[in-house]
Amino acid sequence: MSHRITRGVSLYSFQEEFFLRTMTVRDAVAVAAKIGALDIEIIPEQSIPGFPHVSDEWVRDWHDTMAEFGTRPLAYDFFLDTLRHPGRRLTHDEQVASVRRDVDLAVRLGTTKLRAIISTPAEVLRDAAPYAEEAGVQLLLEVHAPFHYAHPWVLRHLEVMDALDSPALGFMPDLGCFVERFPRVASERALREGARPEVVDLVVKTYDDHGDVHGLMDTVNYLGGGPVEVGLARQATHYTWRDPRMLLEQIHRTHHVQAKFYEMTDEGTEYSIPYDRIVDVLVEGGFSGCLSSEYEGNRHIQDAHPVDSVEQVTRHHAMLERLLARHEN
Amino acid sequence: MSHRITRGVSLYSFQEEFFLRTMTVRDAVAVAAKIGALDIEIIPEQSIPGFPHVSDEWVRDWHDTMAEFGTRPLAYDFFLDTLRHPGRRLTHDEQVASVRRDVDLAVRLGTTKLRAIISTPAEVLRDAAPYAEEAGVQLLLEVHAPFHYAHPWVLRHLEVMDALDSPALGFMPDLGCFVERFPRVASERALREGARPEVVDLVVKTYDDHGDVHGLMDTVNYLGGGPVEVGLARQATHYTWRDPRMLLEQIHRTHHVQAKFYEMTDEGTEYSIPYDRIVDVLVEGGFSGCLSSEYEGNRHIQDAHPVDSVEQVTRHHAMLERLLARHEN
Amino acid sequence: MFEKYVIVPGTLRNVVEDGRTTGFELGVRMPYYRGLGLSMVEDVAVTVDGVRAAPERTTFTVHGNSYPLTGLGEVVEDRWELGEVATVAVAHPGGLAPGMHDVEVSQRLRISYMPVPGGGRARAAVELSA
Amino acid sequence: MFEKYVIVPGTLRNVVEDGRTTGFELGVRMPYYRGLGLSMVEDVAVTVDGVRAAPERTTFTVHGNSYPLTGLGEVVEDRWELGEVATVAVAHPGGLAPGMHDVEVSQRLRISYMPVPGGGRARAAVELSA
Ligand SMILES: [Mn+2]
Ligand SMILES: [Mn+2]
Repeated sequence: MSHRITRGVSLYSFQEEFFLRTMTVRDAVAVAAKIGALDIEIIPEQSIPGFPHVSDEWVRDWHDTMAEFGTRPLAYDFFLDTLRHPGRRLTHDEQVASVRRDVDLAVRLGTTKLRAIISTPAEVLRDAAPYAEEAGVQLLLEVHAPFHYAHPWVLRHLEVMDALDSPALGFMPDLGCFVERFPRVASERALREGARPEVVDLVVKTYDDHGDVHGLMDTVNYLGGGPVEVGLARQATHYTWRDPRMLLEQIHRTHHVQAKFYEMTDEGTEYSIPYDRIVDVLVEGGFSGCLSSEYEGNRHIQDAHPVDSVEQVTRHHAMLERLLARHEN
Repeated sequence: MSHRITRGVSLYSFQEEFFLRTMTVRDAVAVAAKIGALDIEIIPEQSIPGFPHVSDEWVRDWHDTMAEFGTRPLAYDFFLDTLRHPGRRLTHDEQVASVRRDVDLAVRLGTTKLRAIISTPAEVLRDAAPYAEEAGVQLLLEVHAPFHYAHPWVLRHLEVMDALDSPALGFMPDLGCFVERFPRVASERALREGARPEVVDLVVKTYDDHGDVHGLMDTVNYLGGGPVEVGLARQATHYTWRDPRMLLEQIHRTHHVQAKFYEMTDEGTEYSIPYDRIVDVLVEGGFSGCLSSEYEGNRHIQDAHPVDSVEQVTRHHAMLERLLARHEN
Repeated sequence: MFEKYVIVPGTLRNVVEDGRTTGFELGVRMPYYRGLGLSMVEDVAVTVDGVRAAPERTTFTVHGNSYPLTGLGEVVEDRWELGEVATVAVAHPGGLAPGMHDVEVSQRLRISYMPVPGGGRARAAVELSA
Repeated sequence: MFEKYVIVPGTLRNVVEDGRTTGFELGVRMPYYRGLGLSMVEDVAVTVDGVRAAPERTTFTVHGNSYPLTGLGEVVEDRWELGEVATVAVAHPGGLAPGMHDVEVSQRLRISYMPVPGGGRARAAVELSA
C-alpha cells in the first residue's frame, strides 16, 4: 500500500531565527529543499514586511527562490483581526473582505491551501468560499488543540460545510491534538521559572495518566500556586490527547496537515506525539496532502538554551521520511 | 428493601431570608420540623454573629430550639480562610488549629458531621482527624461539581483516607454533581441580563447534549460574547453531569449528602437533577445518613422574582418523602 | 449574588459634626452568603456621581465599630456579617447636594477558596435622605 | 515567548535635541510570533528605576515612522513587524544618569483570537549607552 503524502515545512518553524534576523526566508527554503521538505507553508504576517501591501518585487523574489531550490509554494496562513479597531469588531462584510484579500495574496504567492485561523466564524468562510473556489484555492480551518471535530465551535463549521458542500472548504488539523504525554520542554521551563517540583510532577502525571486536567487549576490554586504553576496547570488544558484515529472522522475534508512538534529527541522521535501511529492513520485514510512541519518548541527553551530550529526541523523530516517509507514499495 | 436515610435541611437554603432578616434560625427550624426535615445543618458563618466567638447563650437557644421543634443538630459547615491575612497564607499548623476550633464549636452545637470545604488540604484533614475522632465527629470533604472522585485534588484526599483509615474522615457529596440539563433559572437570568438568545441556546444545548462544555468559552469569545455570555459559558463548566452511580464509588465513606437543588418545579421535581435515580442509588448503596436540602436557586432569580425558600424547600421534601417512600415497606 | 441588596435604600445621608457637614455616608451590604472577617474585605469603593471616594477618606463601620477603610487588613477580630448593613462614610466637606445621586459600590473580598476576588459592583440611583 | 529579546541591549540612550537632553529612548521588540498592525498595540509602557513613563510623554517609532504612544489606536496602515526593533522615546528633561538602570517594558497587544490581551512584561538591567 503506497501513499500520496508529501513532506513540507511551515516557515513558522523558523520563527526564532526570523525574529532575530539570523535567517531569511531564502535561507529557510534552502534548508527545506535540502531535507526534502519541498512544500512550503508561509505565514505572511511573519515574513512579509509591510503586509498586506506585498510588492511585485517581493513576489518575484519568492517565486525565484522556489525555482532556485526546487520547492513549491503550498500553504498560506492567514489571521483575522476582528479587533483591529479599538472599541469595535470588524463587521461580517469586513471579515469576508479580509479573507478575500488573503485569497488574492495567496494566489500571487502561488499557494493553494489557506489556513483559516480557528477563530474565523463559519459564516465568514461560508461567504468567502465562492471567491476562494473561483480563485482555485481552499480555505482550511486549522483544528488545533484543544479543538476537535465535536467541539461546539467546530460543529458550526461542519454545519456550514455540510450545507454548502463546497470544495473550497475543509480542514487543516494540527497534530498538537495528539500530545500523548506532557511536553517536557514545557515542564522543564516551568521548573526553571520557579515552579515547585511537586506541583510540576502533579500536572505532568495527571496529564500523562489522562486524568481530569481541567481539575488542575483548582488543585494548583488550593496548593497556593504562583503564576508559573497556575500557567502550567492552564497549559495542561491546552494540549490534548486524543486517539489519532480522530483524523479519519473528517479525512475526506482534510487537505493539509500541520505537523506540530515541540521536541525532536536525540533518538529521532517526537517526545510527546506518536508520529508513527499518526502517519499510519493518515495513510490508512488515504490522505493526499502535505505533512507540513510546524516547530513550536523555541518558546519553551529560548530562556536557557540556544534554539536550533534547523536541527529540529531536520530531525523531524528524517522521522517523517522514515515513517512514510514504511508505506512505500 | 428498606432504607436508613433521614431527611434534613441545611440552613444555607434560607440564605435569602437570613440575609434580609425576614427569617431567624428558629423560624427556619420550625419550617424544617413542619416538613419532616428533622436533621439540621448549620453554616455558623451565616447564622452566628460574632463567629467564632459563640456565646453559651447562643448555644443554649440553639439546643432549646431543637428541643422545641423536635429537630436534631446534625451537620456543621466550616470554611478555611487560608487567606485571612493579606500577604500570607495560613501555615499548616494554623489551618489544623482552625479545623480543631470548628470541631470544638461543632461539639458545643451537638453536630457530628462537619463539612470540610473542598479547598481544605488533605494534609490538614489528616492531621486534624485524630482530634475529630476523639471528639466523636467526622470531617467530611464536600465533593461538589465540578469535583468528583477521580479529580486530582480529591485523589490527594483519597490517598490520605487510604493511608490513615480513620473513621473521622469521609465524604459529603453535593448532588449538584448530577445536573443532567442546564438549570433554566441560570439561563433565564442570563437572558434578563442581556445575553443573546442564540448564545444562551448554544450554551444550554451543548450542556444538555453532554457536549464539550469546556469549548464554550472559546466559542462564546469568538462570537464576540460580552461578560454575561462569557459568564454563562463559564457556568457550563461548573455544573456537571455524571452518572449518579458515581456515588457508589465511595459510598462506604459517604456519611452525609448535601441535596443541592436550583429549582423545584410546580410539578414537584427538580428541574435539572434526577433525584429519582439518585435516591435509588443511595438506597442501593446502603447509605445511612441524611439527605440535607441545599437550596441554591435564590441567586439566579432574586433580580426579578420574590424568593420563597420555604416553598422551595417544602417542595423538595415532598419529593424526597415520595422518593424514599418507594423504598419503605 | 445579592447585588440588588448591596446599596440600602434610604441610607444615603450627609454627616454633620458640630454643625458642619463633613461628608456623607451610605448603608452597604456584602454580596456574599456568609459573613467575612474584616481582614478579608480588601475594598469597599464608593463612587458618587462619577467621583470615586479616596480610600484614605473613607471609614467603615459595622455594629458600632469604626475603622479606616485602608486599615481593614489588620482587623482579624471583627466581621461583616451576612446581610449586615455596614456604614461607609466619606469625608467630603459640604457633603452631597439634595436630590438624586448615581451611587456605585465596588467591593473586593478575598475569598480563600476562589482564585479571583469575590465582591462585585452594585449601582443605584439613590436619593439623599434628610 | 520571546520575552528575553524584548529589551534590546545597547539601545538605552539619552535623546539630545539642539544641545539639550530632552529625554531617553530604548529599543524594544514585540513578544509575538508575527507582526501586528499598530492599531492593535494598546500599550508599550516603559518603567525606568521604578518610574513609569507617562503615556502622553512617550513616542513610538518603527522603521522611521513616529507616533504618539496614545495615538497608535488610529494607525491601521502601519505595523510592528516580527522581531522589529521599535524605538520608544520618553520626554524627560535631563534624560537618565549614566550607568545601569532597571528597565521594565510592559506591553499590551489586542490579539483577536485570544480572550485576554497578549504582550507581557520584560525586565532587564541596562546600561545607558553613550
Ligand atoms: Mn498549527
Ligand atoms: Mn453544597
